[in-house]
Amino acid sequence: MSQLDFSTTLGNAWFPTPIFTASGCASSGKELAQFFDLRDMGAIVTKSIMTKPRAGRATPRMAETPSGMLNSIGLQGPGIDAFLANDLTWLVEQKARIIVSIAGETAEEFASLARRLRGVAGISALEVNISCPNVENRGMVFACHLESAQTVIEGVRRTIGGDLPIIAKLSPDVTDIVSIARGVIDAGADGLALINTVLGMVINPNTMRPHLGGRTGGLSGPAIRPIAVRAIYQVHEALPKVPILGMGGVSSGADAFELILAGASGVSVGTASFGNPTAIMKIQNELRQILTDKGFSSLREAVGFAHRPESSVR
Amino acid sequence: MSQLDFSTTLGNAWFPTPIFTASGCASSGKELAQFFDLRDMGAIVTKSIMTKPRAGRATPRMAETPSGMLNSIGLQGPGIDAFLANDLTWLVEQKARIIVSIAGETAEEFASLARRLRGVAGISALEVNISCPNVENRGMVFACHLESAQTVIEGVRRTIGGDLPIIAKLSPDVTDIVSIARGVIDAGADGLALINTVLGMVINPNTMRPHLGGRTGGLSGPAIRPIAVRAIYQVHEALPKVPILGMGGVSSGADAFELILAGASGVSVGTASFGNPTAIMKIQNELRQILTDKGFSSLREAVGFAHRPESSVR
Amino acid sequence: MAGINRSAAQLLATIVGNKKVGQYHQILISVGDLVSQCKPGNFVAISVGGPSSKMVLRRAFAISRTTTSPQFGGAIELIVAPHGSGSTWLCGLAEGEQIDITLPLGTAFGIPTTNVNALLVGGGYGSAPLFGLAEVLKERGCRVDMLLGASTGAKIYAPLEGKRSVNSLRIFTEDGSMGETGRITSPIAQLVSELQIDVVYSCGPMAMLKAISDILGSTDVVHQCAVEEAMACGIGICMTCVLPVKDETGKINNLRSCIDGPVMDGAAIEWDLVGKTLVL
Amino acid sequence: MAGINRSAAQLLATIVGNKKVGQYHQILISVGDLVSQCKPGNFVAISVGGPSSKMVLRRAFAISRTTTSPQFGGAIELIVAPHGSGSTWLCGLAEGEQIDITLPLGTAFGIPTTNVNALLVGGGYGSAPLFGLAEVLKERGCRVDMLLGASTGAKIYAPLEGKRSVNSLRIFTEDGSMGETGRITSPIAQLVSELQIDVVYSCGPMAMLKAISDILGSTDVVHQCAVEEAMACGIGICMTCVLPVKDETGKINNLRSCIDGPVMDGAAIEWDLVGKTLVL
Ligand SMILES: Cc1cc2nc3c(=O)[nH]c(=O)nc-3n(C[C@H](O)[C@H](O)[C@H](O)COP(=O)(O)OP(=O)(O)OC[C@H]3O[C@@H](n4cnc5c(N)ncnc54)[C@H](O)[C@@H]3O)c2cc1C
Ligand SMILES: Cc1cc2nc3c(=O)[nH]c(=O)nc-3n(C[C@H](O)[C@H](O)[C@H](O)COP(=O)(O)OP(=O)(O)OC[C@H]3O[C@@H](n4cnc5c(N)ncnc54)[C@H](O)[C@@H]3O)c2cc1C
Ligand SMILES: Cc1cc2nc3c(=O)[nH]c(=O)nc-3n(C[C@H](O)[C@H](O)[C@H](O)COP(=O)(O)O)c2cc1C
Ligand SMILES: Cc1cc2nc3c(=O)[nH]c(=O)nc-3n(C[C@H](O)[C@H](O)[C@H](O)COP(=O)(O)O)c2cc1C
Ligand code: FES
Ligand code: FES
Repeated sequence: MSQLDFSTTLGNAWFPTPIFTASGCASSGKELAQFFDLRDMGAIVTKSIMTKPRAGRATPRMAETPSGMLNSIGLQGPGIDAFLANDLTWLVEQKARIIVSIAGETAEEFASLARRLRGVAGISALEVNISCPNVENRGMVFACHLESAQTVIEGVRRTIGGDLPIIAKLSPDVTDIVSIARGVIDAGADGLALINTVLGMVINPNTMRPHLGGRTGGLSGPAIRPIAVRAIYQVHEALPKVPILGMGGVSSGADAFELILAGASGVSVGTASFGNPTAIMKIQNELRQILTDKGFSSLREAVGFAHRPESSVR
Repeated sequence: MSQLDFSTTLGNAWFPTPIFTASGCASSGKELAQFFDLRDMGAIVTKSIMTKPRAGRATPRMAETPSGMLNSIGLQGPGIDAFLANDLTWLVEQKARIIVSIAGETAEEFASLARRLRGVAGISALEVNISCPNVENRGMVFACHLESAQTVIEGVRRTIGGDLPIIAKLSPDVTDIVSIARGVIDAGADGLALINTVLGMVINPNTMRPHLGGRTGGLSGPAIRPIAVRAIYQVHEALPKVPILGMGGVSSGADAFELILAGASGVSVGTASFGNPTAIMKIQNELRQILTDKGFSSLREAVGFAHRPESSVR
Repeated sequence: MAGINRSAAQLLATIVGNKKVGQYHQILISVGDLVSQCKPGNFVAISVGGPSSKMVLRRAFAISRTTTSPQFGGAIELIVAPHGSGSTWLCGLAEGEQIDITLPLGTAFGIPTTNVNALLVGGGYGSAPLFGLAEVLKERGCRVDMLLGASTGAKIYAPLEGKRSVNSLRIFTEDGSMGETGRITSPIAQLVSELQIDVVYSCGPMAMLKAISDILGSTDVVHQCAVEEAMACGIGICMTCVLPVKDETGKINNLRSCIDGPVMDGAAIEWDLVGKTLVL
Repeated sequence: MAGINRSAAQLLATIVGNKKVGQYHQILISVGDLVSQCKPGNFVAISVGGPSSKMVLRRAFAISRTTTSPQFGGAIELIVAPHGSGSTWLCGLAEGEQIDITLPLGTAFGIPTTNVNALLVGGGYGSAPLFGLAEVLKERGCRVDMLLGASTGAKIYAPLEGKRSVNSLRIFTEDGSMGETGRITSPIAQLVSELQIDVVYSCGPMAMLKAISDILGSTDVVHQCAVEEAMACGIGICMTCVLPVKDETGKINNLRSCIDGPVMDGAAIEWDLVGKTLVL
């Protein structure tokens, strides 16, 4: 174990380990901090923050599904001011590495959020959530349309300047994820986060109506892992140099390894933390062991390994 | 129980029950016939048949995933001549109700398959599989593009004439399934089959390469049920008069009921039959009981019930 | 009451008892020294279904009682209704089997510092945490009266030893199969004034809690209710379990019932907004 | 050999024995009169993981042996290697538990009508069906010699009673921890000529079966091998389990190993095309 270089990079941001929280699945960090030291993982990805405080969608906000769950939180959050004053300050004090996720209703809102974050100390990268399916107006899923996705990323890039890596978070609910990926990279993103939840619905057998307050919700958990692996594989194949933060149904080190082989440089863990508050530590330890057992000397070597010809055994 | 009208229609085709096999998940019927009488279910939907015999994709062709599986069969089959001579003849002798699924590499192939089936006795409907993700050239997924989907359906409609209902089978792997649905209905389809499998991938931890011979495969089983329910709900909301044959992860009567509430007039069962050869009978019995317990006097009343305002309790 | 329960821990714990009581299972779990951190009102979150489970989320259960015995050390008791697949799995566990459990979670019932008159109202398995609470209140010198209700007698959970710690206990069932016939909420208004109740502690279905809040609305009786919203995580990281709660300034926020609850001030919950979209 | 096994049925069956033998579990399942339909080579498909399982597919296991006793009635025996989550779950079942099982499935080893010389070759748990086969062959008056091989001794399955029904038994392990050191395939060519073998029956990893086919390729010895392809359904409806097989006319087709196998003619399988795309 001693020799493994477990560190990773996303753009110019460096992280000692490749395991991160997934946006919206760790609140702002305090709640997990009682189960493990936040500094022990790669980084915390904060819940997506918007300009104003938001109450989110009506309850019920969740439904368990086979090997997964639907959620329709609707980006409940305190708004950027309170976030900077409270949550971010606290995280910086903890010396956690931080990726801030932002979400907006318009391209302008994204840019103005980026402006608020420009120069704020302690942030490693920006995740731009253009793919949340849990908003009142499904038309707002920028990542479903090439032009709107590009407009958002261009605006953020222009505002934020050249230093902070921009990671664009994409939706799998598109006909051709590679073209969206290419588009946002052209528009100035440094990396990609793949995948956000898959749009789904559960109908309550008692009321015989959609169970969630928001009717549709986002499907996450192990059920969607094959979709995440496919998306990461396709995008890494098309854009091998673009760093990918992978996510979707990871609940073991073997799962994280699968996403890494497909092309992810880092792996976010979402739903698994709901089922197990120490999932992130477990996954991280298991992954370290697997990489060692397989004879990799660095995480980097394993990134995208599934794309190499079979003859290139290690 | 005595009073329930369990029958359903898809276009002008009538079926005594709403439970069907899913294409590709019952071979040509013989194999299930030793477990139950094929006449006891709504209809058998045959595996998608092409013009020529096809060997399909390389093995491994399957990978189990959490609450689901990936397959990459690649439409292995005997070709239309042998199908008509052997499989169809046998099914007709059994007095099973039959929906023939066809697949082609070009719009012309679809049309010529339809021509071969025109006037063949014993067929209740035609399912047009324009959404198979398991073909060498992913560009061939007609259902991912409005124009190509329409071209296929127009060709089939023109060839087959006005009598046999045409059910277009769509893929969930699109940005906007409603627009594709509307497009194929405009092009002459009488109904829709929702959903085909979701494109996915599994990487083998031992070889560290994609597990399936075909690299990507189609995700099916309970894992995708929330996606199926959402797709059916969205399409039924937009096109309430269009009959939908629903499928995706149904393994109990309650699951079938969920798809029906969302808007399906019939429900196909695929993967569940792999795990349980008598799944179709079990699902059918459970569904009958649920409809009765809920006080429905006919299946029809329940179709799309989830769309009615909450005040319309029964 | 709000905030993260700092004593929460995750552990593999052993089932040391599982007994059917009416329609419920009384499940005893050995958790060691953590019992000393468990207060009436707190809950636990349990991983269900075993290693190849399709259920990815934990299930929440109120801690009914804590005990310490030479045999098992510290143990907690749950009263579980076999409802769906997760709770049914839990009810099927045998002594000696292990579960992955997180505890104690959430807020506890506030205990008055003086000897007040308390009315405890429990619906169904909602009575579970009330007996432990009754003991604590009695120790403080409070007068404790209790009302239990359910649709039918088999859903009344009222252990003998628990009955000893209350001044009076009345039981209501809707079908009249046990105790008085009718709804548990019907006698509350009268009891509150007759017994000069200072605080009502309640636990049970949301509709019952709302009805009690409505009854107490015109009084200055304190209402501490333990709510039951669907929870995906139980530890405050998912935001699924929110309820609209008014703060001191009158502003309504969606609070997480897993960390700002389950015990909440019934008067602060905006019951009419539950399940509605809140506009800030 | 081809076609649907018409005697297949689905039933809830009871585990009546589960014993660890080396690295395997010897599992006895009561299946009633169906035993009379089970022939050496047939397999079963078992639903795994219980009611809330995330595993949607059955697991296939060769029938090792059938017995009939006054106590259990007809029963079948499986030799199971705890490999992944499904087989490990199965190995963890206690006597008295029930499983959903489909049997008998697939083709059986062809039994010669005259007394021929047979060599039985089993790799790992592949030996399981060979002892039952040996008995049948002995009854027909055949000479039966057996080779068993595995990576290590704990993976050799060779029950005492089974050894009685063979004329000779040689064991090979790669690490030399049991029997002779080396690969099971090394002595085959010599044995075939020395013992004037007419038919080789084999069961084990695909690589072993292929190696045997290669060895026998230049001879006119019949090779009946029980293949092991990943199977999603086991009953012929999914097309996942195919192998490229030459028919009488020399045409190669992808045949389903669950209904046209698992016992297939080793000489007809196009081993070099396994895992390749076949062009018709
Ligand atoms: C704070 C709290 C305390 C509770 N205390 C008890 C108790 O002491 N005894 C007891 O029997 N039950 C209690 N419950 C309810 C218990 O959590 C549910 O009955 C249980 O989760 C049902 O799981 P299932 O798998 O059996 O049902 P399913 O219906 O299959 O569950 C599916 C999903 O819905 C959620 N869910 C279903 N029913 C409820 C419910 N009533 N409340 C919240 N979520 C639900 C589940 O957690 C799960 O995520 C409590 C719930 C909460 C939130
Ligand atoms: C005809 C036949 C007979 C068999 N006989 C025996 C036997 O007598 N004893 C025994 O121990 N095993 C036998 N096997 C292998 C056994 O089916 C697998 O070990 C078992 O399915 C593994 O399941 P799992 O959940 O433990 O592993 P996982 O790796 O979790 O299984 C995942 C999926 O892969 C499939 N799979 C995994 N390994 C194999 C394998 N080796 N062969 C085929 N499919 C596999 C599983 O069926 C499942 O669908 C047989 C297989 C076949 C096809
Ligand atoms: C309850 C919940 C809330 C989420 N909120 C956000 C969010 O605010 N921003 C975002 O980009 N993704 C959000 N996601 C998506 C996750 O970050 C992640 O992309 C997805 O859940 C897949 O990963 P998983 O299967 O590990 O959960 C949320 C997911 C869940 C389950
Ligand atoms: C092994 C397998 C083969 C399939 N073959 C076909 C096919 O030939 N034509 C088709 O339209 N759909 C095919 N499908 C898709 C199913 O018909 C169905 O749409 C999908 O599996 C979802 O249903 P399920 O979850 O009940 O399996 C296949 C699915 C599986 C699992
Ligand atoms: S249950 Fe997750 S925040 Fe309350
Ligand atoms: S395993 Fe399904 S066809 Fe053979």
